[in-house]
Amino acid sequence: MRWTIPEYLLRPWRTIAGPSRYLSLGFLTLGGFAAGVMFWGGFNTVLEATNTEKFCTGCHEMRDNVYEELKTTIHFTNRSGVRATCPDCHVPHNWTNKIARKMQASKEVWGKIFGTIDTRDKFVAMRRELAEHEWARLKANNSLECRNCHSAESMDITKQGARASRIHQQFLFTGQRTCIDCHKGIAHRLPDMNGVPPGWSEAANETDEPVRSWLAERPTGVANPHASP
Amino acid sequence: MLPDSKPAEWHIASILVHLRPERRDDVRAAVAAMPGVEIHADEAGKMIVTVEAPDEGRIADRMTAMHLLDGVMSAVLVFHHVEPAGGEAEEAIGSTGT
Amino acid sequence: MPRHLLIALAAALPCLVPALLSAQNSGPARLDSPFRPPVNFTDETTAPPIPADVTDDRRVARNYPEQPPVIPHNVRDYQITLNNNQCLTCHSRQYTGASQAPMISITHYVNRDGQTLGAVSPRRYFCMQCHVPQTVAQPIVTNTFKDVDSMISRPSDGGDRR
Amino acid sequence: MLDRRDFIKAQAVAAAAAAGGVSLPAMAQTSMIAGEDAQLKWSKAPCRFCGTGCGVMVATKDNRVVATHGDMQAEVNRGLNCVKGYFLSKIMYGQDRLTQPLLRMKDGKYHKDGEFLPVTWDQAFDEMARQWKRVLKDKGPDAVGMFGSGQWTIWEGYAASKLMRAGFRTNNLDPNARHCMASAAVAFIRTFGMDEPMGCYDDFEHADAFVLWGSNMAEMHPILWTRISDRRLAHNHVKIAVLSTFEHRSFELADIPMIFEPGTDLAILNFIANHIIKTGRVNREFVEKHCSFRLGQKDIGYGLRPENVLEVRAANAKDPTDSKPMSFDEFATFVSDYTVDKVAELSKVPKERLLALAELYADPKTKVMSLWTMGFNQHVRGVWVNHMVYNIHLLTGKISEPGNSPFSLTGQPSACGTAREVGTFAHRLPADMQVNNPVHRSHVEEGWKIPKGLLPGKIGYHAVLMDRMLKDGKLNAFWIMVNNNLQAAPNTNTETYPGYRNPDNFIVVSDAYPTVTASAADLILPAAMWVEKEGAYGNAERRTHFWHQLVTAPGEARSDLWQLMEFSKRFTTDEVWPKEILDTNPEFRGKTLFDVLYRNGNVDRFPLSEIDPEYENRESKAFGFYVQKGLFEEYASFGRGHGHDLAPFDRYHQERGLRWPVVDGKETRWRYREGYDPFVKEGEGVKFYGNPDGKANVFAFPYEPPAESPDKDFDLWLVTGRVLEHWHSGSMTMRVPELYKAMPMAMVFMHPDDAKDRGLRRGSEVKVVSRRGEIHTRVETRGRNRPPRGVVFVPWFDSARLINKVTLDATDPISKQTDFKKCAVKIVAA
Repeated sequence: MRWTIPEYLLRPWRTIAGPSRYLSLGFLTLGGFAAGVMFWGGFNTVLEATNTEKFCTGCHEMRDNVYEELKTTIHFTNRSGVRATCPDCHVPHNWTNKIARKMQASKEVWGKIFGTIDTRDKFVAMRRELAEHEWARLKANNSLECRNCHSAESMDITKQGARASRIHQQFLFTGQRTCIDCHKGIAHRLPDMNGVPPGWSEAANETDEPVRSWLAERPTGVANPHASP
Repeated sequence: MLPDSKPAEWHIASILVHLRPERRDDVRAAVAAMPGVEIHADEAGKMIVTVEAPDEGRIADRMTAMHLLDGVMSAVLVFHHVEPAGGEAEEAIGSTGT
Repeated sequence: MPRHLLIALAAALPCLVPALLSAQNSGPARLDSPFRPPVNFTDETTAPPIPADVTDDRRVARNYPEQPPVIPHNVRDYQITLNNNQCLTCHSRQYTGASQAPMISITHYVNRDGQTLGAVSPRRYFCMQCHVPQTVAQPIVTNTFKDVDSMISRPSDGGDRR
Repeated sequence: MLDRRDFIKAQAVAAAAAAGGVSLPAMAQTSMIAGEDAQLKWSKAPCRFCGTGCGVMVATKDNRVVATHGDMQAEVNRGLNCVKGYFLSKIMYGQDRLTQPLLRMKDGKYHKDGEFLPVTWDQAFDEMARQWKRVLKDKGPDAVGMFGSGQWTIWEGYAASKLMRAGFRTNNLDPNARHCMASAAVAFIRTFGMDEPMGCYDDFEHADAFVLWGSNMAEMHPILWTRISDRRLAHNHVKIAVLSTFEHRSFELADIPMIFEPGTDLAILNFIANHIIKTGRVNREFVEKHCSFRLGQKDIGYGLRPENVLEVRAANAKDPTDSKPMSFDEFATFVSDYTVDKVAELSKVPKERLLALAELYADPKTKVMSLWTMGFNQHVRGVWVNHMVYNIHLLTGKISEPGNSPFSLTGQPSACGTAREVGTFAHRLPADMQVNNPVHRSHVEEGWKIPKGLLPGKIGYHAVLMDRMLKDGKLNAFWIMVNNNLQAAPNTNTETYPGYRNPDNFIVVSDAYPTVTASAADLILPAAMWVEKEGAYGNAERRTHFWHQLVTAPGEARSDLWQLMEFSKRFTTDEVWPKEILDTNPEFRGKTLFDVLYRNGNVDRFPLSEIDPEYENRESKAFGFYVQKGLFEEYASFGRGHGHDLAPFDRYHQERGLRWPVVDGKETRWRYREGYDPFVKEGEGVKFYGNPDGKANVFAFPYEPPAESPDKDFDLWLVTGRVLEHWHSGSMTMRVPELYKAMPMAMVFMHPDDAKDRGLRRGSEVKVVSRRGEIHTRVETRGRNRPPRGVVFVPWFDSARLINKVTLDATDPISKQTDFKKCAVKIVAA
């Protein structure tokens, strides 16, 4: 079938696409620039506005689930009062990644509109999938959002616990592992961790083969529609 | 697993073996022949043995072996204690909590 | 002081309550719960700060082999739930190689029926029912418990409380 | 000096021998090189703490306890203990054990405002008897009283009951179990005609679903929680529902977690009944054959002082127990108001979770165990809410069979064994008999070999009423044993403490340690504890278990049993019994209470030679006969043949406890069902034989609000309770360094947003203030308990932060048990 474009769409398009007949080049250049600035400013304002914790927790799915869980953790309450907000960890600071993440986030907005996680039970049932997205993202970018604050170079290992210090030297500084490998669940409750080995284990490297879990027979509660096969 | 990064350890466990009294002599002989195993008491179908070994795996192996002996109904682990092999340790490693 | 009281005091001297002894030495005698400041029952006093957690990772000697060891590190935000057991990610047999954490005893692999399982018995799943972290708070009342080691290395005196 | 490894090996062998009940041959012992020096004596005992009733093995050497561990042969715990149980070895060794009677004195004489000075037992009892006689003479038996405990051994509670009721002729005897499970006990009797659960702990291995009604078993009944987690984690189909007014550790295992608005459990239970009926899942046959329906009295008040406006306003505060028969259809109409929408709105529990919960009960294929403790019992409608959970089990016939089990847990080691079975309540006699029933009294008089008509029929003061009567000067001689009531009772600054220091009153406290209650007393008697005496406890599953005296108590400390019996020698019948009774029974004249109560031919029946020669027994040596055996056998005679059958005394020293009724040597696991219970005859199927018609009662009750709710001045709910590491008021566990260091102080657990709104944060010093009192403490926003907004939790173990100054003395009007879970407070910066 051949595409036909209706006339009411074509007419304005022709006006925009055709060369200017009445306006000066200077006006067009400057005006275009100003319009661009305004557009970009508006775009960025919206972008920044959506990049705050206030926006994230504006809908109850975030406020009552993940944000509520964050409140008691070290990333919210700690000695120095420096705390992480939602976008610090979940929105890439680099522009292209940020836009890509926003596109992905619109899926969560979609989720809200269509009620995928509009109750606690539905959210809990989706938790493994949602967590896996974040783990995969952080694994792929080498835990970039962690490292925006926690730089390996700036770590004073003498101030760390003996075990943490050893594991950081063995795994982190050598690049064998990245932050998220070991620090899953640091700011929220964990989903069913069946088949997810701790970062320091050998099995963490063998991605295809789920490790034997601590129990021969593993429970699958309502909280776990995603137990590995 | 990292190869042999653990310090050498000394494990001791005591096991309560329930056995058929009529098979007592065979069971006794088989258990006594296991390395690191010592029989301490034996009455009315119950035998108390200790197992000493450098790791918990070998203790589990001995228990399994005892389980599989003809005439043994059960071999139950009662006590397990670990400490570094280097003599007087200030503190043991494993937990028991029978 | 009446004579019978002196006799009673003399007889009781070795085991007199410390609160009372100190009272004998300094002014009016009260017998307060040692955990309370010496104020009237109806009064309340300021609360001390929440003590910090012990995080030195140094093993604490046990009182007897059957005592569960206390936890010498921080367990803040540790999740032990239907979904996950954070303690076992270091202390279970398969991970101690890398974590270098003390392995849980194989008694923990025995189920209620005495059968040894291939993994931790589910009845032992909630670690902190037996193993508890410690704060730096200093005990207010001394405990005079003696462990067996200290009792067998000296001649038996038939107990010290009779 | 022994080689360390040989020593450890010796311990390993001894542990296995103890677990297997194997006696080690002398040769085996010497072959271990260990030698005599390392020999420990291992003996069995029940744990000293909660109502679970775990078995422990206790090692002694040189008259000291040197180690403890879980008893592998104990059916309850099979080798496990919780952290408190593992530290039992240390509870007797706090340096400040009381070792001398201490009397408040001035100028060498007793004085209410004197200083505590050590006295001899003779001096102590002389003064105490003088005070008792003064009060009895001036005011009569109503003015003396005793407050005991579910931590008394069976024979101590029994000896106390005899002394108070038959000796001093008063029923002013109540246990602290009143604060603990009076609501459960009353509801058992009203529903089934007999106290205590029909099921047992074996239900844990049979159920498909567990519903925790307000109970935090992960912390309060850890060993039973191991049995639930075992079942849940090893069986995928098993579901756990946890209901509470705040999130706690038991939620870690919850499939269906539910936080509800305080007090709305009543509505949730009626909704479940409605759901069962509406979806046609009533077990019609069971209901027709085995249930009667009754409409209960509503608007019954809140057990406050009668002049309180809430009592004046309540229509039926004077007659809260009344009920009338109704039909099943009327019951169905009654609960039909409780729809899922209405109850979700009231309780704030999401609809889908309410429905999931209701389905656990409604689905005939799901075997369900309901579990509760203080959340239900410490409730101004505690009896109602207990009834309501029986309702849903009875409507579905899910009762008295493996896995289908409404199960009331207990908090004290012998809440069942002593407080309930022996009958140390103000209204009870042994074996579920009641003081206001003349037939029951006469039966007891015969058993005790005392004159007819001696026992008083008037119900005595219950716990909270005792405190009010002490304050009002109507109760003047008061003896408190094995409990710390000044820390445990509600509204202590206003209603409890004033009674202790009332100049008209003489207060005696028997305890092992200087508690706040002891500090407020006039005479302190040093008590022997746990394995310093021969004892018996009864746990929550009807299991009676015994232990021997394993070590001697320090200094002059003596058991409560010795104290009660020795004190009874100070009174003659002529001093305390009415003239008319002695005129008609002259053979009792001139005898001491000791003679008529304990040398009555029953209690003194067994000679010292029957005591196991392996073990010491101080009380028996002191009195010249096997006291514990005599008391137990006399007591057991009341229940035998009536469904409360206990085994012969000596057997309990051999067993790891037995669940009554013990008939033909066999214990009973499930009562009221043919095939399990010897009292149900062939062909009867199920029979609730405690009631004359053999039927259980289903009661209809509405939702009614709590006595006090948050308002603009006091804007938060206060819930109090326990923590894992400390047991009750902490007098034992706070003296164990490891437990102290694990949880050294009581904090106020609150939601981080509630803290933020008040300008507070974790660690802020605050005052928890109610209309009655206040305490200082620190804010905890990220601890193990996570209250929702609007709710705070404060544990009561800490004697430096006495939260019961803040709580309200509202009780269930039927059971008289205090509601420690619901009152209004505000939190302000200190």
